[in-house]
Order: sequence, then structure tokens, then C-alpha cells
Amino acid sequence: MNQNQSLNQSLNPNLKQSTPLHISFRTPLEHFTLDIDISIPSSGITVLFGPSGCGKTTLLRCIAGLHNAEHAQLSINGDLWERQGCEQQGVHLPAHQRAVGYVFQEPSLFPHLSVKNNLLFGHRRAKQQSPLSLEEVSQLLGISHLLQRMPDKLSGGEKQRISIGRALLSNPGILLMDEPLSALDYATKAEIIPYLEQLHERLSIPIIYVTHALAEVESLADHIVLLDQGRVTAQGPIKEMMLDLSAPLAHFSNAGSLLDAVVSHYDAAYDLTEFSVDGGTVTVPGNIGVVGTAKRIHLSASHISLTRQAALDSTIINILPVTILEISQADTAQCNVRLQLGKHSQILARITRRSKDKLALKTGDKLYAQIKGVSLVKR
Amino acid sequence: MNQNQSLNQSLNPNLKQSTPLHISFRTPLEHFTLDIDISIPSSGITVLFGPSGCGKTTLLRCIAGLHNAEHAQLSINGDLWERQGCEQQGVHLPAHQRAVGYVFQEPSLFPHLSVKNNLLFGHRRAKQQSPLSLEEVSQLLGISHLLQRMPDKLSGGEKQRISIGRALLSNPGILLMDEPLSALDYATKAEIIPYLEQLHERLSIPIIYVTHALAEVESLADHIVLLDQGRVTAQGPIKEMMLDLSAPLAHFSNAGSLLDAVVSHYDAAYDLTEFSVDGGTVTVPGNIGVVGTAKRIHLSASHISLTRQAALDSTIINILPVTILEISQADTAQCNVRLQLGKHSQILARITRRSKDKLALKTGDKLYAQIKGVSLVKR
Amino acid sequence: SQYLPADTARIAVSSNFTIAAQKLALLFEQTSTHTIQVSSGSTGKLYIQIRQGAPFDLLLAADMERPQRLFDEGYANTAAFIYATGKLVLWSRDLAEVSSGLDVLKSKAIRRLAIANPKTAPYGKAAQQVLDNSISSPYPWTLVKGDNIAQTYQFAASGNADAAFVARAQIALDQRGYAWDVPQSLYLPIHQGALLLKRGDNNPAAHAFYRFLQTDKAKSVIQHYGYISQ
Amino acid sequence: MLDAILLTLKLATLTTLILLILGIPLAWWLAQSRGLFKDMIATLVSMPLVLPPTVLGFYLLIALGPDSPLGQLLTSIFGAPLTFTFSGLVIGSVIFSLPFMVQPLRNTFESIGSRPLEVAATLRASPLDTFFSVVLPLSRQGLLTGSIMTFVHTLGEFGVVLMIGGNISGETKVLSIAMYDYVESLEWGKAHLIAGGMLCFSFIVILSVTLMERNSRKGSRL
Amino acid sequence: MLDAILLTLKLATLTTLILLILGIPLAWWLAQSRGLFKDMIATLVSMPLVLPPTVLGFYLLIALGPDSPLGQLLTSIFGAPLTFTFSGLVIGSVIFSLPFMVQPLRNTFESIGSRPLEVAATLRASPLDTFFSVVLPLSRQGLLTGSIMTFVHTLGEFGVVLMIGGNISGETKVLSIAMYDYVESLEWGKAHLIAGGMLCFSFIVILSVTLMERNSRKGSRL
Ligand SMILES: Nc1ncnc2c1ncn2[C@@H]1O[C@H](COP(=O)(O)OP(=O)(O)OP(=O)(O)O)[C@@H](O)[C@H]1O
Ligand SMILES: Nc1ncnc2c1ncn2[C@@H]1O[C@H](COP(=O)(O)OP(=O)(O)OP(=O)(O)O)[C@@H](O)[C@H]1O
Ligand SMILES: [Mg+2]
Ligand SMILES: [Mg+2]
Repeated sequence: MNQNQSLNQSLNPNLKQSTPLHISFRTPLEHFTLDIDISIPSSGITVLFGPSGCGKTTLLRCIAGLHNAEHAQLSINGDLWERQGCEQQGVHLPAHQRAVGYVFQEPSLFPHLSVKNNLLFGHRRAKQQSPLSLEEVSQLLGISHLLQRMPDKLSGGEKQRISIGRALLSNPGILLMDEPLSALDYATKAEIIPYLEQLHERLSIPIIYVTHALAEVESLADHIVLLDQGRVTAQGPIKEMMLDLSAPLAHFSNAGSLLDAVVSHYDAAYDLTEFSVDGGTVTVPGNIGVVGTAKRIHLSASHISLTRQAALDSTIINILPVTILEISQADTAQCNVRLQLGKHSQILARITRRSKDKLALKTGDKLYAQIKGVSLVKR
Repeated sequence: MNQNQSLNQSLNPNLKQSTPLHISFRTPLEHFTLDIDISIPSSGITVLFGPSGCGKTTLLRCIAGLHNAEHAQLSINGDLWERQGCEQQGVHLPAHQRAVGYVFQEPSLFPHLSVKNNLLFGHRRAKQQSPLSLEEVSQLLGISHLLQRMPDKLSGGEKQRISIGRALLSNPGILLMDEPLSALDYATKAEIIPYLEQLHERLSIPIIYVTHALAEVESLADHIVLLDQGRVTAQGPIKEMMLDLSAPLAHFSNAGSLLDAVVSHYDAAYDLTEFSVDGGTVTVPGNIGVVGTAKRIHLSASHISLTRQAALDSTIINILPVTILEISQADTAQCNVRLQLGKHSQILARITRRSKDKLALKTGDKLYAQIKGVSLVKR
Repeated sequence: SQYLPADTARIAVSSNFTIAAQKLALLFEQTSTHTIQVSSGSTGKLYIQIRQGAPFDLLLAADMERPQRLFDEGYANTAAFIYATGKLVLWSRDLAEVSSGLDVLKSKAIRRLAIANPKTAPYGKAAQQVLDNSISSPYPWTLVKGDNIAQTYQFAASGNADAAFVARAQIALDQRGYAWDVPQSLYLPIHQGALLLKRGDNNPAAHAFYRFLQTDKAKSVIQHYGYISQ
Repeated sequence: MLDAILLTLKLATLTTLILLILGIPLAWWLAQSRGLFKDMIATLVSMPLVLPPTVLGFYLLIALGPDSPLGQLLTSIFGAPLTFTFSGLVIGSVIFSLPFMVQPLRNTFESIGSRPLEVAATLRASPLDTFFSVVLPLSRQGLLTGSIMTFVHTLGEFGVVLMIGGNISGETKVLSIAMYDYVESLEWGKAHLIAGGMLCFSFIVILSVTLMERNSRKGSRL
Repeated sequence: MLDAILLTLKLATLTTLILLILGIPLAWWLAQSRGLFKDMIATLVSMPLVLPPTVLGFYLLIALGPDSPLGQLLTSIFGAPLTFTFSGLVIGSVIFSLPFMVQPLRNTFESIGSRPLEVAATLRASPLDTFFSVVLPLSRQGLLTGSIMTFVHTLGEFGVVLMIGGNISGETKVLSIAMYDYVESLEWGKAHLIAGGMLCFSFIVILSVTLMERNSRKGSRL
């Protein structure tokens, strides 16, 4: 049946794009068994998130064909890459025939090749010409001045950026990135993240991304998979997952929500961009893009305060009318409040239990959300 | 003169503690020259902060005696470790005679030793018995279950924690840590950071700490050194540096300030701890400590809003009266506002230029600071 | 290729006779159109090689035993003839006493005596016979054995052995040291056999050289090199 | 004498080349995940060293000779027996020098570890491609050591060569045999000359190769 | 015969041990940062292989003999000349097998790289301590290869041994000489026996050592 499917898809390239990736592995590790069975969208960035040693790297290795699992089923972009341990005939595409781009957790440059030849190693071997060029990628990763160096004379962050570039240039069908930005400074990250965002659209390939940095989760993720001790504890589209008060994300100390927004005005005098969001406007510093540009905005839950009346003489510039949809305990001291914004949007606020009682907040109350801490993230 | 000094100090061990570390190196790198000449306090945590490839690792290597600089002068805890390239007689303490604990940027466990023997490698060779025990350290780093494993079967984060443990157990006189927490998840970091904080007090040794994570800077740093292209661009005590509107830190998007606070009350019903700070009280979720405990609080500048009147029906629980000391442009759209709090404290707020003009804020104005986003950091 | 024009013969020569054989080949070539190629080796090796098809036409062995065996085994059509008989000498680089005979072997002057390996070298066998006939063991010196007669000479010539039983041929051209000719009565004669191999039967050059060996001219050369040749 | 020099160089070069061709795949196979069978083969590779060269030559002579099935087979293939020919010498030298090539190569291959291979695979390099573009360049030191040891050993070897070659000038009489002959026939002056020449020559060749390898490595780092 | 077997084992074991003691520091020194001088020494280490064993033996015989200053010195130290003694054999074997030990060790040492040494230094291990607690354990494969090659080569070597040993029963007559003698004197049955025995013995010894090393390595991973 699965073979039929992949047959169909190779006949119809459009269909191929929309087939979800099916990832299912079972393999024993030292202290527990990695046991994963998920389907993730075939486009966009899926973030793998979980504590140290929970099996993230092992999962990526399974997908890349570097770790042999006892039970496995893996279809990527409609092609069956692996099937082990079930009744049907085993399939195991060797690693070098899988079109993955893998950024390893530990820097893994070839010591005998210059930076340039490292970058071009996969590029030269790609089945189809990569739409990215060496110049573009090295420009963007800030490594143009390193091209002639040997890897042993590079700093940690330089090595990491070259690994990223090498994977990108190999024209992969799926990108596996294991904490690719961990050794980079804030400014470099801030340059690379938007590039990664664009990338998966330009190349229209799925990206599986491991990170410990919630900031990266929020700005990059379309889909999130939470792992613990080798098992999936929750997964889903990031927007929904962040708003699901029973899911783990809402309990993190830096919970938040994402909002779709369209640039509606640019105030050149103050260098402020105004977005229209469902149910109001949000103003953000800087010139973000021409009017009409669609963006995604991240609102940190603990930086949203709720008031019964809109304060007027405050430096808070973003004040939106909201309605309480749900209140739920976040920890012993604090509550998460899910709020309706406009017709179809929802945002999350984190307040102390005491404030909740003091203001006697309950479902259905109409309030104003004062928002500090807006950050732009995507699109 | 320097020799006199170190002579004096060896006679007077108390004096030794308070001699600042003198670190001065000049060595050519590929694209620029590392040229550093700083004095840092002999206790507390000094954070080295700077973009990828600016020379942080090289500086640590110089201090550890792993990189030979052309010009060098290094006195640690009152002992002269190195003197090169000046008129006086050269001194170069070999690396193994320098009591450093070095956590390398890349995991560097001995592949032939079990985790336990890796941890004990330096412990066994320490001149004096380390005050830390294997049990304590491995407990705290969450690696007790790994002791019998070989390093090739560990995850990236596990390796990193073991490297930290190994350096701690070697009973160092100075701890050099190169992005020690980069591969760790939020929860693990949150457990280790307070431990590192305690540590430098218990062991009373200086720690030089490289990181790209501002959260780590804020929670750990006593002193900060900013590097760029091999040169020091700014340095000083973290509290002052954060408030110095002309220094680079105040221009980062996540600028903030630190406040000393003492636990004054615990509200068991709502699980809230009240701190008294200079000029008011600040309430924080959770049970932080017994009344009287001194702590350090971090206030993120962009999460402080300023109002002319205190809003009463808001979920914001921390509202403090403040006076504007200084307003300065942070970027084209935003201002940093330095505020006087109580008699001796200062905090930083970040507002849009438009709000500043709308509220006609100027130096001397008395306002209320509404604070969301209080985080506890230290002590 | 290993097939030579018919007027070239390859002769396999026992190591101890190499120099003499080369001289003989030179003389032979002056008086004929044929060419001779000399390959040397220990007789034991040559025997094995011939059995394994080595392209030799003629064998000049160090003993009679192995040519005889080759003949018996059908590697030759005619039996071997004695082209030379070796003479054993007791030789020392530094000790003049050896010139006066075997008595020196009973004195303290000799700490190490070298002979060739009796198992593999005919001169060794002869030297062993001399010792067996004239001195009772245990010997007052250490007996060291060279792999062949050349090594034995090297032991003594380098001063590592005080004296050695070597071949007259080895000292014939070099007047260094002190030598004593061991009486023929003390050992069985060291007859060296020449064998025309089957391969050489069809080779005019081999035949010609085989005949040349029996000429007086050849015999005088052989004697010149320290062998007895009738 | 020029004959012998050329023959020696030809033999040493050919042996080294053939051993590179044979030894590289063998060593690579041995360096991959181990098992009892592989350990046994690896042990067998060292066996040529156990026997004295002459004895090994003796057995090779018999094995390649007209009485053995192998010898008969080879004779029917090559039209003539391989014993007492240059080809026979090459076979003998290859067998005898096998461990000199295989052991260092195997160690170097093992020291590369699996990471570079994994990285290459994720960059779409087939195992063969990986071998040539990653494994061999990372094994330069081992290749150098193996080649030098093989070359030098072939220069100096004479036991095997004497036995299966038969000391035929222009065909199988190499320098080591010539040197041996001179020592045996007490022409020490000539022996000294050859020994000195060979030592100087090898010293210069090996040193040059070492320096060239070092320079080219440095060059590739620029 | 038992004499010869014991003597052979004693010689091979002693040579291997001595070469471990001499070769390890030499290889380590060579593996450290390179220079022309080191490359020259490294090249010299290979030189014993260039000369045919008998010729090398011949020169050793002269060098250790009573005419040479070295020989006189050694004689005055040991009370008697070393030629034709077991000690002489050991010296010869050590010189001749030097490259077998040093080359693999040097390669392994080089493949360790500087990182483990740096880590050890920051953990207060002196260079010597680092050498024993880090370098040697990480070089097990090279030590094994070097020891096996040396051991095996000493078993099979007879050219040098014959020359400086003088084939004295119980003192310098080792198995390889015995084997050679049997081949030369056409007692092939006995030669086969010794050759077979030596091959089997070495095969078993090497295989066991290899397996033991593998197991102990696995063991230390538990
Ligand atoms: N061995 C070396 N020789 C010469 N230059 C080097 C060497 N190692 C690194 N460099 C260069 O020196 C500069 C500083 O390197 P360093 O490793 O100290 O940076 P870093 O501040 O630690 O960066 P990162 O945050 O990326 O680790 C970089 O430009 C790097 O390319
Ligand atoms: N080769 C291996 N064989 C067996 N177990 C392993 C191996 N490598 C890692 N493990 C164990 O498997 C578990 C998962 O490892 P993995 O590397 O996948 O973790 P991770 O989620 O990537 O963690 P980190 O964030 O620390 O990198 C860990 O407990 C680790 O100790
Ligand atoms: Mg990992
Ligand atoms: Mg660094």
C-alpha cells in the first residue's frame, strides 16, 4: 500500500509536497528506548524540543540513516526511505542516497579540506543543482573571509556556521539541524534566523530543527515535537501548542503566543511600524517592511498585563481589547489566561493568582491587554 | 616591582585574595591581533562577551598556558604566571602547573576513560583536596546515572555537563568556562546556574565565563568584559555597565538592570514572595527564601512601562515610584530611560521615542514604573 | 626472457667457487664466441632451484653428494665429474702460532674457533672431521659456525674469531694472516662436482664450457685459486 | 651493475605500487567493524614475517614450481613458469612485504573514526567516493609509512628473492643479492660501495618524500 | 631443539620488550612537532631495512668486533666481546627491528592530536603523567601492532642473527637458523615441521593477543 502511494506521488509532483512526513522509530538506548511515531507536515520547520539526553540527536541520526533502528518506518516527501521490523519486506535506503542536509551537533568539518572545499563537498555531489550559491550562503553566514582557511584555525562559532552552509549547499530534500546556532552570538543568530525562515520557503523543504533556545522555537517553529525519555509528550502546530493550556509549553516560564499581523503603516518620524492584527493594531519599533507584508508576532505571556480600563498616560503603546476565554493554573503562584482577540485570534497572558483574585477575573470578562515585549518573528 | 608585589602577597595570604587578576596578552591571529590588557576582580564571575571569532577562546587558552602569546603578563591570585616580551626576564608557568579548571568549548572527554574516571582525572591530581565531592557534583549536574558509561555513548549535553564536573572537581584556583551551558536545555541550565553562582563563593575562586546567552550574563556576571576583533570595547562591574547608557550593553535589545533585594514577606496563600528594594517592594511568584535573604533581581528594560499615575485595576503587581535621571536614544525608534529608584538604586526602562514625546518625558519627572518580567538572579 | 640465444650458457656456481668461475668464464669467452652467465648460491639452494626448474645449464657444486642426487633423480644425463678438490686450512689473522699446526687449538690463545656449518657446508663437514680426529671435546674454546665458508672466513677476518678452518681458495689471493694447510689425511677429500644438466645438453655453449673445464688451462686457473685439480 | 640497480628500483617500485593497490582495500576491509574472522585474516597478514626469508622463498618456490597445482595453473596462464623470472620476484616480494603495507594502513584507517564517513554520507558521497575523497586524504601519513617500509624492505630483502629468482643477472639479480655475493666472495670494497650507495639513495629518497608530503600538506592548509 | 625453541622465544620477547622501552620515547619524540632534523632521524630509523640482513649482520659484526672502538668499549664494559653471544643477538635484533616498532607507534601518537594533551595539562597532569595516563592508553592499537610486528619479525629473522650469533647451540642457535639449516641440508621434513610449528604458534599467539586486547578494551567500556 505504501509503495502504491509513493508510486502515485512520483507521478504527481504536486501531491508530493503535501504528503506529511511519517517518522516512526524504535531503538533501545542505554537507559530507555527511543520510541517515536509521528507525522509532521512536509513543509515548514518542525522543532524538536526536550531535555538533554532525551533522544533528539538519535532521532535525527535515524532519519539520516546513520543509526539502525529495530523498528522503523520513514517516508519523506512521499518516498519510502526505511521500513524495518514489520511484516512487509525491509527497506533501508543507505545514508548517502537520502537527500538530507545534516548539521551535526558537534562541529564536523573535514580537517583535510579548506573551508571552501568543505562548503562545496555536498554541493558538487548534489543530484540537482542547488538553487543556492556559495557566494550567497557564505555572505549570509558571514564566512566569506574564511573560505581559504583550514578548519583547524577557526573559532567554534565559525565552524558551526560553515557546517550550516555546507548542509544548505548540498541541496537537501530535508534539512536536519542539531542545535545549529548554539555557539553563535546574539547578533549573528539574529542574522541567520531570518535567513533560515526564508530558506524553507525558497527551497520548499521541510526542516527538522533541534534547539534548547525557546527564542529559536518561537521565531522558527511551525510545528513542535516535545520529547522526553525517548517518547513524544506533545506535538502539533506551534500556534495551537502555545495556546493549549494543558500542554507543556504553556507551563514554561517563558510561555507566549503568536499572532498573524500585516504591516499597515510606517511612521517614519518615530521609526515605528504599525501592524493590523485581528482585533486592533500593534506597533513595533523599526521599519519592518512595506505596507501589506504579512508577519508573525510573538507575545510573551508574562509581559502582558490585563486592566479593566485602558491606561492613557502610559508608555505602553500596545493596548488591545480582549475577552477571557480560559483561566488555568500555570504553577502554584501564577495563572495562564487565554484571551480572545478580535474574531479569530487568541493570545496568552500570565498573571499571578493574587491579581486574578484581586481583579476577580473570570471567563467572559472583557479587559484590556497591555503589551510590552512584542517581538517579530516570522514571514 | 611586580615581583615585590607577589612577594608581599605570598607573605600575606589575606592580601592575596584581593589582588586583582592582571591579564595582558598580545598575539596575532589570522585576521587581527588579540590585544588585551585588563585587570579583573579576584573574586566573582567575569563574563567574556563578544561576537563569534572575536578571540574569547584564544584569550582563555592564553590564560591556561595553551597558547603562547608574544607579549604576555599574567598574574592570577597574586602569583606571576607569565611574563613575555617585556624587558624583564621571561616567565612562563607550564600549563599543568597553572591551577586552572578549563571547560573547553568543544566536548573533550578522554575517550578511553569512563565518565567516572574522566570526572576524577583532575580530582586525583589536585594539589589540595577539593572541597567538592564526586557525589555532590554529579548529583547537581544530573550525571550520577552516567558514571559507568564510556564517553562515546553520551549525548552532547551529557558530555558538556561531564566536562563541567571534571573542571570543578580538579580544585582549580581559577575557573575558565567556554560556553559551558550552550548545549543544555532550559531546565538543566536553571539547575546548574544557581550552583555555579554558589560555587564561586564556596570555593572563593574567580571564574572567567564565555557566553553568548544574555540570560547567563545577567544571572551570573559580577563583572563583564566586552570583546570585539581582539580588543576590549568595554568592561566593568555588571550593575554599572548595564546602567551606563553609553556602553554597548544598554543598546542590546534585551538591556535591563539589576537590583539588590531582601526577602521581606512570604504570602503562603498565593505563593508570592515580597522583596523590599530601595524605594519600594517587589513581588515575585514562588517561595524564594526565608525573610531576610538577600537576592539580586533582574529587570528587563523593555518590560518596564512608565505611567504618570499608578494604575490600580491592573494585573501588574509591581509598581514603583521613580524619577527620570537620563534619557538617551537606544536605536532609531527607542529610548533608554535611566530611573532613580528610592535613594541609591537605579533601573533602566526602554520606551519608544513616540511614547517619550507623547508623555513629554524629561529628566526630573516623577513617574510610576510598572514592572512585568521580574526575574530573580543571584545570591 | 629466460630463453637465451643458444650460444649463452648459465652456470650455477657454489658460492665458494664464484670468483674462480668468473675468471674461468672470462678466459673461456676470450677463446670462443659463447657467453657464460654465472649465478652463485649455496649448493643446497642451487639443488632446490634446479629441482624446481631453474634455467641452469651446468652446476658447479661444492660437494659430490648433491650433483650425484640430481643425476640419480634424472636432472642430468651424465654423471658429475670432479672439477676441483678443496683444501682445508687453519687460518688466523693475528696468531702466528697457527702456522705450526693443530697444537694451537689446545692452547689458551684461542677463545673462539670458527668453522663452517658441518650440516650444510662441505668445508664445515671436513673441519668437523679434523676436530673429531685430533681434539677431544669439551673444547677449551667456543665453536662458532658460519653459514658457509665465506661467513666463517669473515668471522676470523673481522677478529671476532681467533682462528677458523677455511678454504685454501679464500686465502689464495690474499696473503694476510697466518695459515696452516691441514693434512689431507685428517679429513675426507672435499670433492666438488660439475654436472651438465639436461637443459645444457642441447646448449653448445654449455657443452663447450663443460669441456673447457677439463682443459689444462682451466685446471691451472683452478689450482691458482687454491684448489687441487688433476 | 647498472642492470642490478635498475632491476632493484623496478622491483621496489612495482612491489610498492602493487601492494598499495592490494593493501589499501584489504586494510580498509580489516579496519571496518571487527570480528573473529577479520582478526584471523589480520593475523594471517603478519605470517610472512614469521618464516625466515629463505624458508619462505623455499615454500614459494615449491608453490610456484612445476610440481604444484598453483604453479601449473600459473604456467598455463602465463605460458611459462614464474619461478626464476622477474614476475616471480614481484610475487615473492609482494607476499613478503604484505604486512609492511597493511598494518600501518589498517591503523590509520581505524584512527579516522566513523564521524567523517557519516558526514560524507549525509553529503551524498557514496562509500567509494567517501573512500577516495575523505579516507585516503586523511590517511596520508599511513600511506606514506606503508609505502616507505615496503619500498625499503624490498630494497634490502634478498632471502626470498634469491630463492625464487635464482640470481640471474639482468632478470633476477638485484642489488641486495649483488651485495650479498660480494660479501660472500670477500670482495668487501665493492660491498661497501653498494651498501653506502643504497643507504644514501634510500635516505635521500625517503627524506624527500617525507618533506614533500609535509609541504603539500602545509600547502593545502593555505 | 627445545634449546632452540626457548632461545627463540627468549630472543623475540626480549627484543620486543627492549624495543618497547626504546621505541616508545623515540616515537613520541618524533611525533611531536616536526622539523628537518626530526625527519632525518625518522628516516634513519628505517635504514636498517635497506641493507640485506646478512650484510647488516656483517657490518654489525665489524662494529661490535674487537677492531672497532665501539666493540672495544662494549668489551670493556661487559668483560667479553658481545659477538657470538646472546646479548649480541639481542642488540642485532633490536637494531634490525627498530623500524617495526617505531613507525606504527609514531603514527598512532600523531593521530592522537593535541587536544587530549591540552585537556590533561589543564587537569594538572605533568607531561610524563599525561604520557602514561592518556597517550599510551590511547595508543593501544599502535603498541599492539608494533609489538606483534617486532615479535614476529624477530622469530623469522636469521640473517643478522646468523652473522653475529655464530650458530652456537643453546646460545645463539635460534629456530630460524635451524629451519634454514634443514632446508639447506635437504632435510625438508624437519624444516616443514619447524615451519608449521612456528606458523601455528605465532598465529595462535597473535590472535590471542589481538582478542585479549579487544576484550579488555570492551571491558573498560562497561
Ligand atoms: N589556531 C589558530 N590560529 C590562528 N587563528 C586562529 C586559530 N584559531 C582561531 N583563530 C582565529 O582567531 C580568531 C579568534 O578565535 P577564537 O576561537 O578565539 O574566537 P571566539 O571568540 O572564541 O569565537 P567563538 O565564539 O566563535 O568561539 C578567529 O577569527 C579565528 O578564525
Ligand atoms: N551510541 C550510543 N549508544 C547508546 N546510547 C546512547 C548512544 N549515544 C547516546 N546514547 C544515550 O541515548 C540517550 C539519547 O541521546 P541523544 O544524543 O539522542 O540525546 P539528545 O536528546 O540529543 O541530548 P542533548 O540535548 O544532550 O544532545 C542519552 O541518554 C544518551 O546517553
Ligand atoms: Mg544531541
Ligand atoms: Mg570560542
